[in-house]
Amino acid sequence: MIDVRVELARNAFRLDVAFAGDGGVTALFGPSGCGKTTVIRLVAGLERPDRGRIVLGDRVLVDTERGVFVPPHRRRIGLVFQDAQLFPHLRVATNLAYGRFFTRPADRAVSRDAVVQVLGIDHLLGRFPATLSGGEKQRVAIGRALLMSPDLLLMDEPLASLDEERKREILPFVERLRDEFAIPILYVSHAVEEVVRLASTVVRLDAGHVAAIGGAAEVLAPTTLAHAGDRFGAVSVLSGKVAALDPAHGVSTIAHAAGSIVVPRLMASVGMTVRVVVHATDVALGRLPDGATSVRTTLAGRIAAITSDVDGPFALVALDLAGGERLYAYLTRLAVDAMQLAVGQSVTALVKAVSIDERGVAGVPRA
Amino acid sequence: MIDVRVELARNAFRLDVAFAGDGGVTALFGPSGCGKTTVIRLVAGLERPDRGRIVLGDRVLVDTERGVFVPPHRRRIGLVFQDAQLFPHLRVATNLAYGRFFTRPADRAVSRDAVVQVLGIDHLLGRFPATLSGGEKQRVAIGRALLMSPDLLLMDEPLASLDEERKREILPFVERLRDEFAIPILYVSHAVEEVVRLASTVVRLDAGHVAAIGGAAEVLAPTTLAHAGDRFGAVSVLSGKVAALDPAHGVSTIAHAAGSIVVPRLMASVGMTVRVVVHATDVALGRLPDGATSVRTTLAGRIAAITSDVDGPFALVALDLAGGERLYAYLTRLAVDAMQLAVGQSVTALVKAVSIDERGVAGVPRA
Amino acid sequence: MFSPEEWTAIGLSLKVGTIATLGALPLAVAVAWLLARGRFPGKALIDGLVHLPLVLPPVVTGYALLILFGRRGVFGAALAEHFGIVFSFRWTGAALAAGVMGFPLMVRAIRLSFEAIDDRIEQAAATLGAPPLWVFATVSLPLAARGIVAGAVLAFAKALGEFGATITFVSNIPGQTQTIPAAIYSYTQTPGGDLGALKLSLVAAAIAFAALILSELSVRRAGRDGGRR
Amino acid sequence: MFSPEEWTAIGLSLKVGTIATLGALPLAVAVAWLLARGRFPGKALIDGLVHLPLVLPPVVTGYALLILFGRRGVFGAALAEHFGIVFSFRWTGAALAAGVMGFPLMVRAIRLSFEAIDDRIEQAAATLGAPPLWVFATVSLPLAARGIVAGAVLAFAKALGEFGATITFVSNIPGQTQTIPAAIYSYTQTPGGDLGALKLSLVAAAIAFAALILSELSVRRAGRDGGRR
Amino acid sequence: VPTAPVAAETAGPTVFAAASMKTALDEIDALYTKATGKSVTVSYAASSALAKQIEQGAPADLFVSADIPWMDYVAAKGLIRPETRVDLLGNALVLIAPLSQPETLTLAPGAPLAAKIGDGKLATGDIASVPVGKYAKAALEKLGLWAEVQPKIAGTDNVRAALSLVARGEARYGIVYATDAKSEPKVTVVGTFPTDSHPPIVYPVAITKDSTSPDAAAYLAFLKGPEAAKIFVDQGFTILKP
Ligand SMILES: Nc1ncnc2c1ncn2[C@@H]1O[C@H](COP(=O)(O)OP(=O)(O)OP(=O)(O)O)[C@@H](O)[C@H]1O
Ligand SMILES: Nc1ncnc2c1ncn2[C@@H]1O[C@H](COP(=O)(O)OP(=O)(O)OP(=O)(O)O)[C@@H](O)[C@H]1O
Ligand code: MOO
Ligand SMILES: [Mg+2]
Ligand SMILES: [Mg+2]
Repeated sequence: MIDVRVELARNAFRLDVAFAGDGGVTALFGPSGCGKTTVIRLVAGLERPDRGRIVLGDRVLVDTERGVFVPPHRRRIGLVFQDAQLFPHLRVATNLAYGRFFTRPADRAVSRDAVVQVLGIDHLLGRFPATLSGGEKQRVAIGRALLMSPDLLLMDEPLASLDEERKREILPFVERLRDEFAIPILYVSHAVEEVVRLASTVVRLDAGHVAAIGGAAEVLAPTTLAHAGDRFGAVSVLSGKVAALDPAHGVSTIAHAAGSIVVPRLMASVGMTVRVVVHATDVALGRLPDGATSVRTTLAGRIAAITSDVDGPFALVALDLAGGERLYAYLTRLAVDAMQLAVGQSVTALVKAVSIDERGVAGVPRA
Repeated sequence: MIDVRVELARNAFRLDVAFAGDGGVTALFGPSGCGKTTVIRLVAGLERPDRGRIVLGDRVLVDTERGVFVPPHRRRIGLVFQDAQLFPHLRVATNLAYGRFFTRPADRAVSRDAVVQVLGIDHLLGRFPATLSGGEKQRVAIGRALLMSPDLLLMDEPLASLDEERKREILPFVERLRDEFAIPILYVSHAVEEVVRLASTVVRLDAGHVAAIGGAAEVLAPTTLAHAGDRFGAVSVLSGKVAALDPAHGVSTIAHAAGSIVVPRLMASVGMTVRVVVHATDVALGRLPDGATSVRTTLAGRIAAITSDVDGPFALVALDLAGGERLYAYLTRLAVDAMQLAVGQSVTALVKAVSIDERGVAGVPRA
Repeated sequence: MFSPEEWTAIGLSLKVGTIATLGALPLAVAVAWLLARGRFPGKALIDGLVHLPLVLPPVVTGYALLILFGRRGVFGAALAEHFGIVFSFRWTGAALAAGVMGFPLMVRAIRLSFEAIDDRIEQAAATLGAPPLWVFATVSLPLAARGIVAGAVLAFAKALGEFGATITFVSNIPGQTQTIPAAIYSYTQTPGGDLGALKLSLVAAAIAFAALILSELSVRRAGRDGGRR
Repeated sequence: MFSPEEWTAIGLSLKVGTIATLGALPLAVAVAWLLARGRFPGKALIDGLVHLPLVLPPVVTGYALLILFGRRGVFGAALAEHFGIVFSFRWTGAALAAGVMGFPLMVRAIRLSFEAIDDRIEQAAATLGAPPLWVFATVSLPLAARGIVAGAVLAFAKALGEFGATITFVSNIPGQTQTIPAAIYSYTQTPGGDLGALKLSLVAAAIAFAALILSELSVRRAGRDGGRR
Repeated sequence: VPTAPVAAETAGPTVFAAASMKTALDEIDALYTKATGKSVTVSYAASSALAKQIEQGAPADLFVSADIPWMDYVAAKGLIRPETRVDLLGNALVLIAPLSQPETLTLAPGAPLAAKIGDGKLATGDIASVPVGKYAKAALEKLGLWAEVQPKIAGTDNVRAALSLVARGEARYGIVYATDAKSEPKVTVVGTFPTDSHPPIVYPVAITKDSTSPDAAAYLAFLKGPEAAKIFVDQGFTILKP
């Protein structure tokens, strides 16, 4: 859907990236200063690449070779800036309405009331931006970009300045944009949960280059992330079909070849295919009878690899689950030694249902 | 150390807060728009309260009754703004040096080289702020405030725009400021981990009022947070003495009356008292022999209370641990039913060592 | 208090100042925008030309206007023939002179305000689908309100004081081109005219003062946003 | 190409313009700051006073200067007696006149730039321990560089063109007070003097143009920061 | 004080007159209006400006110049009706001083003018361009005083500015027209320059080529008439007999 291949030099900084996003969310991920905002600005048309081509659907937005450069206002690409950039002379309501003006009524897919309500900004409508708090500004900026019902939405760390609760309210809304309105999104975030939940494609940038690209499962899998030292960002992505809903307990059971996964959420319908994100730090291994603990989700697998930090306390255990998916578990080296774990052993993986973040469970996005 | 009692009205918004912070880190916590930045600005002297008193150590900074108002530049209070606010006409190096000028050499506790190195900004020193990325700007702003070696440091969501790895590098440095240089800090953050790790006092604001105040353990305990719907933010704080170091495995064992806690970190010394933050979502309950799972930390306790969501999937189980501390566990209601858990039962709590965030383990700060 | 002729001069000055200011404003905004944001060869030249009425003695500007826009002038003749616009020895000419003399002041003030706008706000408008002219009208222009108002006040004040170029271009005809400063000049040429000159000077000052206060109020209204970006 | 007298006038204009601009600058900066940030009773009055030289016909300003700073003037007598500063019939008087006439233009430009500064940047400096004057010198002033340079250019250009107030205040003494515009005036009063007037006008324009280019360069240097806040 | 035309009056001629004529012409015009019911519109400015305006098609019916060269200028361009041109008035050139400094000096060759000026100034019109300055220069040259007085001259853009410099005591002496000296009570006449020491001071008047007003000739006649003459004389002008 979006195909980016650009080069840009800015003094010492050199950007040279190529990636393609599908119709869903493409996440740009990487350390501070790696070039995420620059990519976003290139796609929006606020920056011209030295060389390259950007294609959105069947529209060529930029092609330096053929001298094509569609100006920002003809791209129909919404942008949520890292720092809100509201119009200081317009009230919040007018800020929100600004883009609607240029949206043909037929394209006005996003309803103002829904946006205002989800973002919790109805009490701010009559105010000027200078009187808003940091998070309030950012929410208005999100609303402003959404309301133009763009063909592509660019979001540069949109939730960074919001509290957890607010994030948890806004995320499903972003999902709805992706799914119901089929608006593709290019999403910059440092938060693994957000990235995993939303993104079908993750692009990891490093110093202006693409370090890794692929599905969330691959790019954020521990082996690739281990060197980054962030074990909390390491996840496995399992997929399965919704097997049963338990409205009484508010949970769903996902059938997986290696066992069943209980997630704290009522899925839309039985039979639907879903992805579940499991943090490697949330997986314990055991050899024990079912029902001995409060842990509902037990998955059978075989140890495929054990990677130990040489001097750190951790070991990463990769399990091949029945059915072929791979599940990662972070343990202490102490535990690996105490349990005498070794490659080839059969073990049970335990995953607490409560540790599965709803943010990390999603219907498989249309690719 | 810092004592704040202020009232301020701004149209519909009314701020009325009173709290005192000790010599360590006092965290301001609360949803977007609740008044955190306003409190910070009041303390910095950038805003005048309608009524109130602000005392730092033995210095009265504001006393509306006696007409005292110490101007910002005489407060020696460093401020990291929510949006960096660098001097656009000065290079990064000059931005950093700006405050040093007004710091008596004797007070220059913080070394420039250490700051530059920890913040990873040495390659930026010759640049102008307009050429920095969002995260780079924020790091320079942090450095600028640190280098004035302030009597009090105000930080308004300083790490929000940084990637995880960078946060993990900067946090220990903030701790050092707190501990080695004994600089008290007023810290605004939405990140529970940061708050728990750093703060000895947590002030939770809601719509301009103090909703809760106390130690991290109390304020962030699940019962108080449950209504906020954020189970990932619910933590227990356990304290114990370092009993053993296992350099071979890179872990330490903390002796607790209810058992031993294994944390993935080598503590400074045996015998030291430490706090361990345990997320309620990371606690599983069981009745099983030691060693059956990879989980190293098992704590004995008795169920004190079970609170169920009426319609949600979760149940919160409060355990009284031997020794008197309270440990919270979030389970699914399904698990509570399946295990037939009931108040009064003795159970074993299991906590994976890898799930204990180093950010959540800290020497008890000097109060 | 004032003779009929003085009242006429006061009324004329108001008219001339207002028309000159309003008439020059759109062009000044356009030129200021070009100078603030444009990058084109000859920009320095335009900048220089804009400053010319400031640099040249007013008499010279007046002569230049006379030669260009007089009845026999290059533009004057064409304008009169094709559009029926006649400047020479009419109040319209006085307005033209005042507009030209105030133009550099207007452009500078407006340009400074344009330059102070963070262009990322304009970029935000563009990403929302607004074409450049719309961005200009709905974002750049209102954000430059302070400079536009300041420029207008400067030009209006200058129009109240402008004398040299006006009297040289359109002479000093009571009821037609005799504005307050021209009337003051007449007084200074008259024995014992000092009091009359002082009186009219005070009138000019009072009018300018009123314009100033009005402008401050209008900017303050526009600044309900807390006044900053 | 130029007569010795013309060379003298050109040199004098340069001197007068430079001194007038540099001399008025500090006061203009201070007043602009007061008007941009101050809140005090009588602010509107000061604002009005600043605009006065713009509003009054130059002849009146010149006459007022004569009354105030002439040898027998209120201030003139005191200054001459206590400090030995004499304005009347000296180039210093021409500089004073030019400075006064350019003052409102300077103040406006500088004030606009001060007003455009986000005061949170100044607050940041204050929290770093910088006392107000230091903040002003190291933050506000450099951030207003564009306006200060623009104001200086306007005032300098105005000084090059100023004629009415100067000749009324210090008359037209070759080598002392005969600046370019006074020389041009002489030409225009002589039948057939048009060519001479044109020649000197071009000189004035060229000088202003050079000043303009210099100023643009200096602002561009100060704008290495990418040009925005 | 000038009076504006009242409704009953009909529009009469438009006169472009040198600014120094204002006091006299305003009075005469009032009389003319009273006598004929026709209003007179007068534009007072520098003769140079008026001449060039006429050249550019100004709607002037009559031109009253403060000196001969500017009338010659318009005449050479065929902008006036030569047969109507007449030297209307004459004036005398006087040396003045502030009232506080009453004295007399005979303006003859060898007069100690430079010594009397001392380190002060002698104010007059700009010697290169303003008529009174040009006359002053000629007179001083004729009297042989020019070389020593020249460095002390302060030129102004019009004669009234010179007058006020003397009246305010800024300049120690001034050279102005007799009419100006007469109008300013704060100055005293120190001496009068001999008539032959400078070119004749003449105020020529003529009807313009493009004049459309039927009253132009009548007005010119009125200017030359006895009522006008009385006012001119009161102001200190001399009436030149053609
Ligand atoms: N002039 C004003 N009029 C009305 N309300 C105002 C005004 N200025 C600020 N507020 C309100 O004050 C409240 C507190 O703002 P503050 O910036 O302190 O919030 P915050 O807790 O820092 O939020 P965030 O986490 O989003 O940065 C906000 O709800 C804001 O809307
Ligand atoms: N003019 C310039 N000269 C040199 N380097 C520049 C210039 N402008 C930007 N850069 C560099 O380009 C890099 C990419 O910036 P960008 O804003 O895209 O980073 P980012 O990935 O969005 O970072 P963050 O997460 O901190 O916002 C940064 O390292 C920045 O320092
Ligand atoms: O530029 Mo002037 O000296 O105000 O007419
Ligand atoms: Mg960025
Ligand atoms: Mg805030």
